[in-house]
Amino acid sequence: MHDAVAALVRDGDTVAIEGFTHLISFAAGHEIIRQRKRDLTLARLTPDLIYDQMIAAGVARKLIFSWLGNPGVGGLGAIRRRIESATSGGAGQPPRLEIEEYSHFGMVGRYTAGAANLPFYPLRSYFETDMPKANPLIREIESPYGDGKVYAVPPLKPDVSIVHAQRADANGNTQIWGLLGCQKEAAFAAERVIVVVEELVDEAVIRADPNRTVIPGLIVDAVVVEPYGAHPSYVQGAYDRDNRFYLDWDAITKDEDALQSWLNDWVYDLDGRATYLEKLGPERIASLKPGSAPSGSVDYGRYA
Amino acid sequence: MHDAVAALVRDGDTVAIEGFTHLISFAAGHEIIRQRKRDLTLARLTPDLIYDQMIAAGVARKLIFSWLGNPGVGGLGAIRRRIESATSGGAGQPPRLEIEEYSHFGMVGRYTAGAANLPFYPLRSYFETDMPKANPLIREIESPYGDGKVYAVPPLKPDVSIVHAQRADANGNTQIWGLLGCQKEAAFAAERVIVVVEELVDEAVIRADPNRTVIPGLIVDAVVVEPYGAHPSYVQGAYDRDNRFYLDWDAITKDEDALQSWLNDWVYDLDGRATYLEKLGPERIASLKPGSAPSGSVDYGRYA
Amino acid sequence: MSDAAFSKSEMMIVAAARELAGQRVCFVGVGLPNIAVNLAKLTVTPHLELVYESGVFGARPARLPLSIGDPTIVTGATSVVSMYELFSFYLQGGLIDVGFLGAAQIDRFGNINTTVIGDYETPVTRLPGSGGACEIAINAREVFVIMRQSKRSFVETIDFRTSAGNLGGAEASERIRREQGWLGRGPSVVVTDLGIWHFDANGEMRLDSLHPGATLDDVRNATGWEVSVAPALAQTPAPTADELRLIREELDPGGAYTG
Amino acid sequence: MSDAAFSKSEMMIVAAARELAGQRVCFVGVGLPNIAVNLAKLTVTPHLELVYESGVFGARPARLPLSIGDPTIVTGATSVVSMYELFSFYLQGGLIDVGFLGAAQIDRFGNINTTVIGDYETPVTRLPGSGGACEIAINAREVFVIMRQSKRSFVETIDFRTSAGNLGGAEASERIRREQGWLGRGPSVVVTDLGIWHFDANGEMRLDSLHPGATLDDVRNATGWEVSVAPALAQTPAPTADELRLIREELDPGGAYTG
Repeated sequence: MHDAVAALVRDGDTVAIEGFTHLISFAAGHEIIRQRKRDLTLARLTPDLIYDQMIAAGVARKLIFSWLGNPGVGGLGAIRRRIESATSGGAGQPPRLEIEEYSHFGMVGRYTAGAANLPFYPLRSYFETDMPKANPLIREIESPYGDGKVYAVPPLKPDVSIVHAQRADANGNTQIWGLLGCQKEAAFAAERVIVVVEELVDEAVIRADPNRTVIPGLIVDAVVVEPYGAHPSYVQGAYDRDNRFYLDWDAITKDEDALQSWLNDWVYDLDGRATYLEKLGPERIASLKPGSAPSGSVDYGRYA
Repeated sequence: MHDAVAALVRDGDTVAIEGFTHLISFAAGHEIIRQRKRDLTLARLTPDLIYDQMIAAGVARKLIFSWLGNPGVGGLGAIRRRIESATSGGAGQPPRLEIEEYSHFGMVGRYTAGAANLPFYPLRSYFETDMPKANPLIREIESPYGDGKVYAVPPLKPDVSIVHAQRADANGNTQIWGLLGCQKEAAFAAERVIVVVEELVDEAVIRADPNRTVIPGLIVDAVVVEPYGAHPSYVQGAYDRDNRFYLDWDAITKDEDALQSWLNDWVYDLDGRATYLEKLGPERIASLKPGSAPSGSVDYGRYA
Repeated sequence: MSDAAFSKSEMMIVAAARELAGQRVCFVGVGLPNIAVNLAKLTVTPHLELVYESGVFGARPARLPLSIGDPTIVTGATSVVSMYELFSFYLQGGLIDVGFLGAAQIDRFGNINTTVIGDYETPVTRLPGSGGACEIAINAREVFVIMRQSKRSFVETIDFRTSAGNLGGAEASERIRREQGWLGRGPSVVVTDLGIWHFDANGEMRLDSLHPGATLDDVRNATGWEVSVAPALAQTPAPTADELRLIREELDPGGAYTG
Repeated sequence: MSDAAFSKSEMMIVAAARELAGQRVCFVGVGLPNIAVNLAKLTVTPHLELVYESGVFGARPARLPLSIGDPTIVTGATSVVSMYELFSFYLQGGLIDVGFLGAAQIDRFGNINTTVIGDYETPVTRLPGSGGACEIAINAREVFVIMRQSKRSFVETIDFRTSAGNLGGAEASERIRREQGWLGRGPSVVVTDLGIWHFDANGEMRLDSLHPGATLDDVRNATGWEVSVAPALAQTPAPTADELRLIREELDPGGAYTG
């Protein structure tokens, strides 16, 4: 992970760590913090705890998003403090975080346009709302068939997209099951792609079920094997969301000092995921293991 | 099949039997011929043998397509005779078939716009070609970001889409593996959907692998169980394409009389797929069986 | 708490669940809507199909989902798809009968703010934002709102319009929705901790039912505009023992949302 | 046929395969291109990745595919996706280095007709149409054409422009492609049964190599415009015994395309 982030994430980059509640690469986010990257533009539908941590650590200049919160729990204090008038932009206060805001579908449309090399993506959102006023990049577009207007969002092409997955082969051919979010679109839209996996598998495992492949090695620049690299988020079939951590975060994020000391204890003072997991402890990890629910196998047939 | 076609396919409908070389519902096409439906608009990327047969049988008024041929073999005689000047539109000749022509991506974009309730779909095709002249529904559209124009195609919303698949449950939740073509888009775009399957399975089989579901029962109006219903095309894992038939068709389609007598022998004189398979014979069918190539199973995990 | 007694949140959830009777496909939000929808499925509308914006159709959660992305809604679901497909084909494609929204601020016309309190550029309070709400409000056939009401949440003028309701009133709303081809008819019910509101011919919220224990004064003190009350104001039937048992034993045993 | 001798089709396929040396990702069409690409993978460019418009990336066919949708290209492939995804993210997204096209008519600038002979509305001959060709010509980084040449196929003016080549010439082509943001640079080679053509500074086809057995007169008699010949006209090296063996024993044992 150290080498992949060092080689592929550069100061000033637009970085997308995607994954909708599922498969969020906290391991990559923490490594970016440790390497003290700066002036990043962070893109993500739901900034979640990982961007709250990264922004608290000062890696970001700007945030592109559609829903800001700790899902099912509460708020993201570090990000809110960088946006709200009482705590940012004033004398002796940190500068206000630059934000660019869409709806979920708007963000998905942006990645889709980026991946498909389209100059815009059309969608039936934003009508009669204040969102186009808040973000002038959300624009009207007339149908060429004389049946009215819809809205358009511009392509988003991250410099780096980082995706956590269940498995990939050495060439980066990556398979995901469970929630798919918009990782595929974010990966195809990106200049560089880092895939982080629970397990490196033989090419034959991937080729046995080609419909399960979400990201082809063709667009992948680095494959990092990092078991439990998505903790405290989850990996379908491998481990559950560590909800206790999401609940604990609510108190930590409200207190800047508590947050900074958390960053010291859990990011700066550790050299990577292995030591993070040691610190977390085997019992905590074991408690997240789900029961088994096999998909069953289908037959592609041998045609020789 | 008889009841589904009788209830859901109506004279004058726009009908899409999709499936790109894979999973082509010949069984549904033959039933439409038997029921002597008329004035249909037939939509399909690759009209293939099935539309050649249906158009020879006189069910269609119009064809919407992107590639007209017998893939890997030759031409489609019945359709060509209804388009070419020497054999159509003249005195004593059948009327010229109305055609509306796109590229593959244009057709996919049309179904996608139909499925997503968009007034158009934008794409980087058609630049500097004669296709927009031949089809005025292919129109230019300016990017609202001042970076030039792309082309647009209008939504296609078939009255009926017919999809053949490996399996579905009784509610119509349908799973497909192998080539996916644009069946999902064609189904979501349609007013009515008929799913034809090799095998009806228990809901639990579908729910064991939800990422494999391509069409939800929510949009399905009828599920027809018709093993070998895609012959002479193929079903991944179940049977191979009957290439001998595709080769034989080249001679049949060149001769209107031969084609009409083929329709009598293989469609009108039969009451359905069962008798078609009897006529085809068990050896022919057995010869199409592939070896086994299992996908392997993944674990979704039990989270209780 | 004995079965006889019940919390305001429990009443709100029960009332919202009952409003779902007869609906077929529901777009589920996290938190209160999630519990209300699951209660409805166990009581008034067992065939209700749940769609989660995370990409899940036909979920069979084995436990109350902690979020709309909980792995328990994936395992055993009918279909799990990308968000592109969920928003394009299910929501914008017109398959959703009811979208369930929460709100930080709502006005009398059902327009919703979940973005900021104060000025957008320099907000007093930064809220989560739209997520999928602004497109649910446009594309779901109708919208249910569930929220606790107060003078701070039921306001004369919302600070930011995140999701469209009846805009400036029924006439304008119907014209604009028709002209622009929206699939959604707009908000149809707002269930709060005090009562049940529907929308009158002008597209304004009208109190149709008071929850047991709540008074008209309570409602007036928790509403930032002149309250319109139905001529035949009903009293919401109290939660049944069965409804309370389902909430307390199956849907929210920890009392996270209903305590 | 002895190993020493070879057919014009075999020479054409071998020449096309050799042109693929050094390429990485190729968009495969059915028929001759399919054999040429598979031969290249077995000889000059083993790491060539094959993309089929049917939705297959990283195919490992266990037999020569009968069509671009043959089940043998699916089983054992790296990835199989919808056509939406293939055309949006792989082709239009700019991942294709070489697109391989056939043609019924081609002009000196490499503009291609696969739609009709005669008038579009009342054609003398109705051809297959674009399929994916018109978007391959725009979005693939470069385009290879493989076709048999004659006065009927190599024409002064094509009856219908299905796929864009160098338009009216290199200058116009480069300007339009730049202004409209095309990813494709256009056609780079045309391999026929008589020789190998590349494009000169004006974007016109220039004969750079004659196949063994073919003469300049043969070429002129099979070209509908004044043939431009490279100053140093080469002779295409004959197929090697190994190349012929691969075609005859592995790729096209039935001689369907090369007989």
